[in-house]
This record gives sequence, structure tokens and C-alpha cells, in this order.
Amino acid sequence: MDRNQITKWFKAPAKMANKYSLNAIYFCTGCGIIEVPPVITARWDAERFGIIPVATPRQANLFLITGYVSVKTLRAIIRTYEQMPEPKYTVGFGSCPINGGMYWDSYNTIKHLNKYIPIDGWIAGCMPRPEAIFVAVTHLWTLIDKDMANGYIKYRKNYKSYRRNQELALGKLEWPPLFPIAEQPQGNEQ
Amino acid sequence: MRELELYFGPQHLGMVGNFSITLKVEGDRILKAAANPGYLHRGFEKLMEYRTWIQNFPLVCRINVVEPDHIEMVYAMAVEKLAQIEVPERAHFIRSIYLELARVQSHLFGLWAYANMLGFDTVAQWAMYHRDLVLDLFEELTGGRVYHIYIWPGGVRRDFPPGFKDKIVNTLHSIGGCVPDYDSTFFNNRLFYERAKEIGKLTQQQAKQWGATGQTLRATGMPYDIRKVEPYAAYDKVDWDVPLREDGDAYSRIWVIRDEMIESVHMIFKLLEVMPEGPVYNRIPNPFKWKIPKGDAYVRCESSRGELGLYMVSGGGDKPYRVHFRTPSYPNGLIILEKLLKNASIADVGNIMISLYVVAPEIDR
Amino acid sequence: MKEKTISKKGSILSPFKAVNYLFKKPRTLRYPFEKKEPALRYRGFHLNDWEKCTGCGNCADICPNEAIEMVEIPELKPKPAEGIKNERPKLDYGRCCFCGLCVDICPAGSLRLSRDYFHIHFDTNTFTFIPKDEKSDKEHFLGSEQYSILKASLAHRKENYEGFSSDIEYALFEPQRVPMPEVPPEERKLSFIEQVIGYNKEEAKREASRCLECKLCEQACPAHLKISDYIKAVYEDKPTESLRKIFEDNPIPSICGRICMKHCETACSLSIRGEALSIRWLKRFVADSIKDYKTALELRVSEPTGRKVAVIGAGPSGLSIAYFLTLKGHKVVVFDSLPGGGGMMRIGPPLYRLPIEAIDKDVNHIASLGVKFRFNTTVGKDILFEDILKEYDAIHLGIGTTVSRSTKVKNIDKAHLALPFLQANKIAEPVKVGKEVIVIGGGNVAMDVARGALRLQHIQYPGQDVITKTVSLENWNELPATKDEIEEAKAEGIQFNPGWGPKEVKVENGEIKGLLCMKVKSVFDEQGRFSPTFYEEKQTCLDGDMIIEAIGQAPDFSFVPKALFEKLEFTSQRKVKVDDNGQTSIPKVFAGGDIVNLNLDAVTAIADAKLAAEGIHRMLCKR
Amino acid sequence: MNKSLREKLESTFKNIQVTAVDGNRMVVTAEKRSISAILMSLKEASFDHLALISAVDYIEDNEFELCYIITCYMQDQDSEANDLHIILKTRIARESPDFKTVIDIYPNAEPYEREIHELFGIKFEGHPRLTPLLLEREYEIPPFRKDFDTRKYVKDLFDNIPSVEIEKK
Repeated sequence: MDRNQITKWFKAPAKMANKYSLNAIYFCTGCGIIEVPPVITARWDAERFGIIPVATPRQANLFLITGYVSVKTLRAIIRTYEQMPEPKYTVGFGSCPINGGMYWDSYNTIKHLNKYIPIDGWIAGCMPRPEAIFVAVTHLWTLIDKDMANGYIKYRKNYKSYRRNQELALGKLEWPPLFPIAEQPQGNEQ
Repeated sequence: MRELELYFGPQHLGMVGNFSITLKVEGDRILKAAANPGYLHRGFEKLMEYRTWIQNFPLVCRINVVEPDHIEMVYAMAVEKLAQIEVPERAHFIRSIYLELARVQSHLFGLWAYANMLGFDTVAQWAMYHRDLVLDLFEELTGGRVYHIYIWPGGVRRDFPPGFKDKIVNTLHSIGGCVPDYDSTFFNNRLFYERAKEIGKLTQQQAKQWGATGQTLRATGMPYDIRKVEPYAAYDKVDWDVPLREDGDAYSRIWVIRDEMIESVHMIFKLLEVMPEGPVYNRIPNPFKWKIPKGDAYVRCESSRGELGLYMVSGGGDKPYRVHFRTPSYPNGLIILEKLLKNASIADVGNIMISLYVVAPEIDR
Repeated sequence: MKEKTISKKGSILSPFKAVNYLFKKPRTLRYPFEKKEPALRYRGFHLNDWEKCTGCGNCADICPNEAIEMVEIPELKPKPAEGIKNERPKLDYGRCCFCGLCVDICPAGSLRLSRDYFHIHFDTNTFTFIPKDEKSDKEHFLGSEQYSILKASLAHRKENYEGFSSDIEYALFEPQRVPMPEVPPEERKLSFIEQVIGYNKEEAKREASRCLECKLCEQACPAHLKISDYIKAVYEDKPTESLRKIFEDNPIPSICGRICMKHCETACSLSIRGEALSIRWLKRFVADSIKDYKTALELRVSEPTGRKVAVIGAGPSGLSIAYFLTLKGHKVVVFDSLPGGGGMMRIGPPLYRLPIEAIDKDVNHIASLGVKFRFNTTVGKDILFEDILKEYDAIHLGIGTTVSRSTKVKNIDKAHLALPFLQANKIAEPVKVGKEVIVIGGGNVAMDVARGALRLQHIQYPGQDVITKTVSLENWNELPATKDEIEEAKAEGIQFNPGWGPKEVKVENGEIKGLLCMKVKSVFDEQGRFSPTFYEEKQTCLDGDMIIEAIGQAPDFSFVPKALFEKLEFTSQRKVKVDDNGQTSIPKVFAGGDIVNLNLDAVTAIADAKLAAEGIHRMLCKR
Repeated sequence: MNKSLREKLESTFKNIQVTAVDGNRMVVTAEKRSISAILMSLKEASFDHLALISAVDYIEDNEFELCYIITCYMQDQDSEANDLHIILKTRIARESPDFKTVIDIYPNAEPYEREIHELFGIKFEGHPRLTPLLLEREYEIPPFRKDFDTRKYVKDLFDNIPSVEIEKK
């Protein structure tokens, strides 16, 4: 740790704490999850980077969207994402959430994940290797440092259009909006 | 006590894979369980109708991320059967070795999941580490860690790289050397016995009735293994045994997994010894013009979880007319799991599910 | 079925054996300080060698995910004749699944996968890129000193880091062509039997199945035939449909299927690492497998327009334009001094390459459409050009090059000229040849002459020792004749003397005794014009009792009246100048074939005719 | 076994075609109404493992084909039925895709029939729960039918969802 790092700890302790304790939500959304067990176990050991899997979204601040997202999973992902406390970061794994990947013509997978929830970083590969996951984490650190991993703020600000897209893909959503939507002043719980 | 409905998954620590079970519980006791798959449904069988024969080859392995290799194998087998393509002798051996490596890898993954779930973290770490060593072998052979895209119609995609035989032997020896440690830490551990014995018990009659295959069936004492019943690749070229257990509970199933792994390693050694030299690939026709005559075929192979079948219909064109995969997790996850969970306790859901080795993407396809 | 019995319950203490792992070295890879190199076959990001890549687009066609798109690169120059497009693949890593099918199908072997796999970015637009490699992109491919994993991305890659690459053994295309059955050289040199036997149905189908449908050949073909379509039809066992596709652009497939210069096969993407598709032989197969074109094609001739077109010369361009214009409803009359159609095809290619029946098949079909042929009619002698000009609405000149050039060295008047020699052999009484024939020239005509002379020698002196040799200015690598021709001639026993220029013909007692030659210094001058220079002191004498000159031909415009001829404009390469419609500087007069183009072959003549047919049709409709 | 089973089937049931495609495979084509009886008799003949129920949409014939793939678990080592599999095929009309469930014969038919109901829209009479299995959205045409064009569907639905970034002010 160089001197720069130490001064950062003094200047922005919350940010530093955030970035070095990324708690990843335990949710196997797609096939990229197969590389997560090696990453969190002995061979690669993600704890060196401060990443540990946690059981519930309430404890998590990192959401690894591992691969393709089917329509049914999208509902679960949105639910999970909305339950995570801020600040929260999302990383999309592999080709599929970027532009559909292998399943570009599937009737049941969504093609551009960033139309439905904000994504802070994407990892190329099908699927990304453990090394790429680590490098992605270091990139995420940089983004957090520079305040560029601001997906959750985007989500709050543009919630209306995110919600509209979610409804377009999923039909009616059974849960109330997370943030107030200006034009339709419905109940704004949470 | 009041009945209530409990949603188990898809985001749940006890759930491996994107799968969910709706439980109707009374207190701790499960009255009724309904599997709720579909979180990973991509409509493979529909997508394949839109892709040419060779374009399907990289697609199919994505059906099952834990063990993509057997899916490649059934696809290649079905195409070879429909198009009547001969496979060179050496390719048969390479396929067998490769599939057995895949079985070892997949069982180690299953062991990780099971040990992790039962709280044997040490064993889980070992299993995942050793699985990674097998993945390194795959990477060397095929160029991919997880999706190998290696067995294609007509043979295999590349021959062994130089010195690969020794690498297999070395890696498997180093994994095999740890078997006593696994045994003492996990398999012969009293805690494992206590936590798994009599959990999710299945009689042979029930297993047959509900369409079980693989170690779910073999743990009830039925020596049903496609590699013996209808030998494919080079499985009839060497001598090997089908590991069996009698009790049909989670404990037996995990023991069968262990024995199978060891048997696979022995089989690989035997296959490496008798493997002939020669070509490994009979060139398939030009992929842009390749048409397969009208017909249908059902082929099957023994994946690490049971019978993996593929029913494929060709309409005489450059694309399949219909494909349907019979995946072993399908009866395991949708019938047997539901039946076994009845009257079980909530704490045993993960135990039963992982001992049945339910792999969600395989069910959803 | 061992260990069938359930093992013991186990001990609660046994797991403590694992304690000894506390004293072992940790297995964790301390990434990124400790690294594990990806395997040599790793399938990472793409590399593309832009110099090798032809832009054929096979990778885009085979991609199951439509991740590859061919994009035009304006900086690159397309070279259609060599089969190179200025398109290069563009990858979308939001689609790619790293399966490597694109690598296995790449005919050039230019597309490979590297062992790089890092690209992490917050912007999805950065996931599309046009792959290059370290050869053409020094900026983004860095040496190990500058390369850092933490910065690695599609724009920051390691050089010389190739992974999964193409292997011809495992390629998805078939590099070997189906061998064409031929009469062996020892047998064929004894007579004028047709050398190539032709594919049967099975062989043709097998050969057609090799086509990758990249259509580079269609660009290279001067007449732009729909090659991949007609080959596909051959593969699908639909010869009629195939013939229809051919006739859209080429009305003389039986001729072209034998003697075409196959520009298409040079461009064929299979030829880069294997053998080109036998496009010409497949065309021949289609033409031969259909007995009667007319019933197969069911061509419909348009309503008569009442316009009349005169075509001078029944060669490939004349036949083609007659065909195209007749279909459009014009009345066409073809004049030719020879007794049959085909023009140069009728006299040039010897019988072992192009039998008369094959020519007549095409000519008769065109005649059956209503084209009137007036053979044995020499324009300028039997009918005057001026009269034709008056009588017809348009005239097409497809007269070809009918006068053989001569070297004009000393005593050359004793030698024979190529064209009369070939013509006599093919459609008249064969020439009496000597036992030792010298052919001057290194082009295809010289090969025809030499191989024809050799056959005549064997016929006229059976069982005796006979020799045919060629002398040419160009050396081995520059011989203008095609490789196949040279190989076949060599196999038959023709001797070659490249790099020698004739000085004089040695004559004793009025009989040829040999040819005195000088060593050639250079053939072309600095501007690339033909102007040979010689080492005067290095001389040799070739023995021989007969000399045939085959050094090129010139057109014969003697039938054109002087006043008109002066109006006729020529290009700097001594070719008749035509505009975009195929029209010469004389109104109403169009031209095509060898007098217009530099390729001097049949298929280019057809291309000219197609253009002129459009031009004439447009002109006639306008009035 | 192969031969005698074939003879037995042909003698018991009328209007069925039995073809042995190769050594270990038998294709039985039967009419809709005799399917349960055939399955019953096959089960008695020790073919106790229903491996798969599949449906194929033959849109040109305006019919669905249901395929029951039946093999047998090893009963005894010498049985020849061991490596034999039988594909039992029947056609049903596309307009009225109704069929009877076979759960009473093979209990493991349940999820297969449920899936076919969902993806092909074939109704199985007597099935205890024909609820959605895999799909989340509702489709006008069941997605595995040949007239459902997934590429068009994707274009119409997913490609028309606007991206969020554009609207940002």
C-alpha cells in the first residue's frame, strides 16, 4: 500500500471501506456462476480482494450478474437489486447481458441488461476467467474512486424509465415502485 | 400449526443454481413441494431449429454449464447417426478419456456443493481446487476452461497436444493422492454419516417408477449405466465396474459419486494405455452446404448425473427439424425432488436437492 | 461391483487428519503477482492478419451468433482479380461465444484467437472492434515491458500471443479438389483425343460441395457469372437450374467450360491454402450433362422490335451479343469467314482441348433462337462493310486478332505461322511436320502449337524419335502461358528453352536446319513496355527442321474503308477505344473481344459483349 | 426378444406399423387411441423406463407427432431388451391438440407432458397440473410451434424496448 492509498483512507474512509469490502450477493443468475466457486475458494481466493459471498441482498453491495438473464430471472434480479442497500455495484459477466450473446434470438432471454438495471462494469468473455474477475474488481475499485460506479444513483434518477422498461419486458410488476414516479403519484413505500 | 407457503430460491444460500422450490410447510415439516424451474430457460431446442448443423455445435454445450461435455457428445452422436459419419478409432478413445475427465470434474463440483452445504468447508475447498486442476487439463486440450467445444461430429476438434498424456497422468495422480484425505475428512467422517444417512431415501421400485437414472438409481442397487448397456465411444474397449450402493439415501448417492470418480480415474489410465495412434477427425461436409437426410434418432449417453438422451429429427435440410434433450436432472429435479421433499424438514431441502445432483440449467434448457 | 456393502459409520475424529494441511505450502495463486499463463490453444480475443485476410466473409456466415459483421475499410484497396475485398470482419463481444468456428472456416488462416481475454469496461460500445494483429497494428499490441494486466483491454494487448489458430487438418472446408480424370500424357500425346474426361455426377457433386459461397470468384470473373449459385445447383442435383444461372451471363458454356482462362479460380478463397474449386470443370459438367439446351432453358424471346443488328465475327463476343440481342427481340445476322461458328475458338484451341462438337453445340443453340449465321462470308470481300453499315441499325465488331505476328528475323519466311498451322490442324488437312520442331513463343498459343505439333509428329512418324521444343524470351518464372499448360506440356515431353531470343533461321539448301538464338538480357524496358534486349555474344543454335512462330496476333481491319478507319480511335495499348456502352468512335459501330480488351480470352469477350448488348439495346430502343 | 416383441405387438394391435431401424431401435407408429394400451403392454414386457416424451410439430401435415421413447432398466443380465429402445409415435391433429395423459402408466410422464403442454399447447386430459413450468411471459402461439418465429418475436419485443440512457437529462 503506497502513501497515496493511506491518504485516501483519511480523505474518504467510507469510499475506501466500500471498495475493499465488496460483499457479493449469492445468486446464481446464469452460467457464469460456474467460475465463481473457484474464485471464492482456495485456488484463486477472492477474499484477498475483499470479496465474500453473502446470503441475502440486504448484506450485499456487489451484484455479479453471471451471464444470460432470462425473463423469469430478470424479475428476481430486479427484486434482489432493489433490496440491496446503497451504495451498490453491479457487474455483468460475459457476452450475454451485453448484447444477447449466444441467445440473441431467444424469446426468453433479455438482450441488453442495462435497459432494466444499471450496470457499472462489463467483463468480456464466455465465460470470463477467474483472472478477468479479479481485474474487473480492480477496475471497479478505480471506478469507485472516481465516483464513476454510480449506477445506483442513475437508477434512482431515471427510475421512471427503468421501471417502464421493466414493465415492458415483464408485464405488470407486482411490487410497488422503489422510488416515487413523478407523474403517477402512487404509494412510495420503502 | 398454520400451513404456510415458503419460497425456496432462486436467491437462497441453500440453493445451488438458479432454481426455486415452492414449499408448503407446517412448522418445520414440508407438506408439499413444487419445483419451480424456468429461471434459465433459453429455449435451446427452438434456437437449434434456427441454426445449421455446425452452428449448433458451439451452442449445445451451453445447456449444462457444470458438465458441457456430455451434451456435446450426444449431439455429435446424433448427427453421426443421422448423417452416417464414421469416427476414427483414436477419436473414440480421446472422447472417452475426455468424457471421463469431465465426469471427474463434474463430480468434484458436486462434492463441493454438497460438502459446502453440509458445512464441510475444508473438503469443499479441496474439491474445488482439484476441479480447477482438471479444468487446466481441459484448457490445455481444448482452449476453453469451462465450455470446451471439443467433440464435434466426425471426431474431436484437435489431437492431444504434445506431452498431454503425461499431464493427465500427473494431474490425476495428484488428485488421487488426496483420496485418503478426502476419505478421512469427509466420507469416513461420522458427521457426514449422521447428516446424510436416511435422508432422502428412495427405494429401487420408486426410483424406477419416477424415471431415475445415474447415481440416484445406482445408489438403490440397480447397475444401470448406459456405458455398459449401450456402449459408445471406447467404453467397451476396457474393463471397468459400475459402483453400486444399496440404501438409496443421500449418503449412498454421495458414496456412489466418490466411487465413480475413482473408477473414472482408473478407466482413464487404462484407456491411455491402449489408445491407438491415428487420425482423430473425419472431415465433415462443407458446413454451408451440409444437409442431413430425413430421419430421426434417439441417442443416449451416461452423463455424470444419469441418462442423457437426445431425440433429434432431421427434415432433410441444413438445420435440425426438432431436437429434444432428455436430461438426467429433469426427472430428478421435477419428480423425485418433489416426492422426496414430502414430509422432510426444511433443513434437509438443500441436502436432498444436492445429493440428487439437480442442475438447474439442464432442466430448463 | 466392488464395495457393495455400506462402509462403516466412520469416526468423529478422522477429519482431524486434515490438520496436517496446516503445514503444507498454500495452494492459492497469489494473482496478479503470481500468474498462470493461459494454455497455448486458449480461445481468447480475435487476431486478424490484414495482409492475408481476403474479406471473403466466411467467418461472418458461419458465426452462430451473428457476432461478426463485414465492414468496408476505405483505406484498403479491393483487388477483385486476386479475390481480395476491402472488407474486414468486425467482432461484437456482446455476442461472441469464443467457439472458434470462424477460425476453423477461415480459408486464408488469417483469423486466429489470441490468449488475451481481458476487456473490462463500463461502456458496452467498446465491446465491438475490428481485429488486427501486431503486424498491422503496432499501437495496440504491446511488448511485454509496456503490457500491464491491469490496463489490459481490447486496445491494450500483448503482442505475439497467439492462441487457438487454424489447422488445415481440422479445417471445416475441404482443401483438396476432386481429381479430374484425364488421359495420361503418354497416351494423349499420340492423338488428338480430348485430354480431360470430365466429372461424372458423383464427382461433380462432391466437388461442388466444396464451395464456400464467398463469391470472391464472381467479382473476379470478367462476365460476373453467378458462380456460387450455379455451383450450388450442381450440388443440389439441379443441372437445369444450374444451366439457367450460367446462361444469364454466358451463352457458350460448352466452349467456356473447356477453355476459359478461369480468372475465378485464381480468386477462389480455397486456393489460398488448398486447391481452388474446379469452377471451369463444373461448368463443363453442367453443359455436358444437358443434351438439349433449348428444352432445358425454356428461354423466352421478346416481341420482335424490327431492328436489325449485324455482328461481324462469330467468336465468343459475336456469339454472345447475338444471343443477348436476340433475346431482346432484335434481328441479328452474324457474318464470319469461317465455315462454322466459334471464331478463334474454332481454329485456335486444338482438338484435344476443344472438340468441334462442343463448339457446335453452343453455336447451334444460338442459331436455334433465330440468329442468322452467314458463314464463309468475308466482310470486305463477299460483302462490303459500307453496305452493312447502311442496311443495319447497329454493327458489332468481334473480329478478334486473326493475323499472326512474325519475329521478322532473317530467313523467317521459311517458318510457319501459328494460326494457319492451328487452323489447318483443326478444320482442314493437317500440316506435314518435321521430326524436330521449334516453336517460337511462350504463351498459351505457343503451347497449343507445340503440343499440336507433337501430336502430329507422333501421328506422322509413328514409333520414331521426334522432338518439339519451344523458345521464348521470358524466363521460367515469367512465361505467359498458364501453369497448367506448362505442366501438361512438360509431362508430354515438350522441351523448353526460356530466356532465349531468335536471331536468325539457319537455312541450308533451302531447308531449315535450326534456329540461332541469343541470350535475353531483359524483356521489358523501364516503363514496362515490351522492348527486349539481348547479350549479343551469348548465342546458341537449336537444331530443327521446322519452325513455327507463335508470338502473338494482331487484328485485321482491312475490310474497314479507309475513310472510316481513320475515324476509328485506338487506345495507347493499340486497342479499339470503346465507351461505357461498348460503342466505338464510329456511331452505330460497337466492338468487343480481343480487339478491345487486354485479357485476350473468351470470358472477357463475353463480358464485352454483355456491355455492348446493353448499349446497342439502349440505342435501338431510344430511336 | 426383438422379433418376438415385434410379432406380439403386431398381433395384438391393429393399425400399427413396426419398423426396426437398426439393431437396437424399434419404431412403432400407432393411432392415437391405442397408445395407452400399447404402452401398458410394453410396460408389462419389461419396458419400464420412459426416457422421454417429445412432440414434433409437422406444420405441413397440420399435425403434431408425439414420441414416447421407452427403454428398459436391466431386469436380468441375459435379457435382450437391455439395449433396445422403442420409439412410439402417434399423430394428433393440430387444430384440436388433445391427448390423454399416461401418468397412470408411467408416473414420470408428468413433467414431460406439462412441458409439452406449455411449449406446444397440447392438452393432456387427466393431467393433475397443467400449470406453467418454464415460461414467464405469455405467448400467443406456444413458442415451440413451428409458426412461432423467435427471431421476429425478439425483434418486436426486446429490440423495441428503448434504452434508458437516451432519456437522461
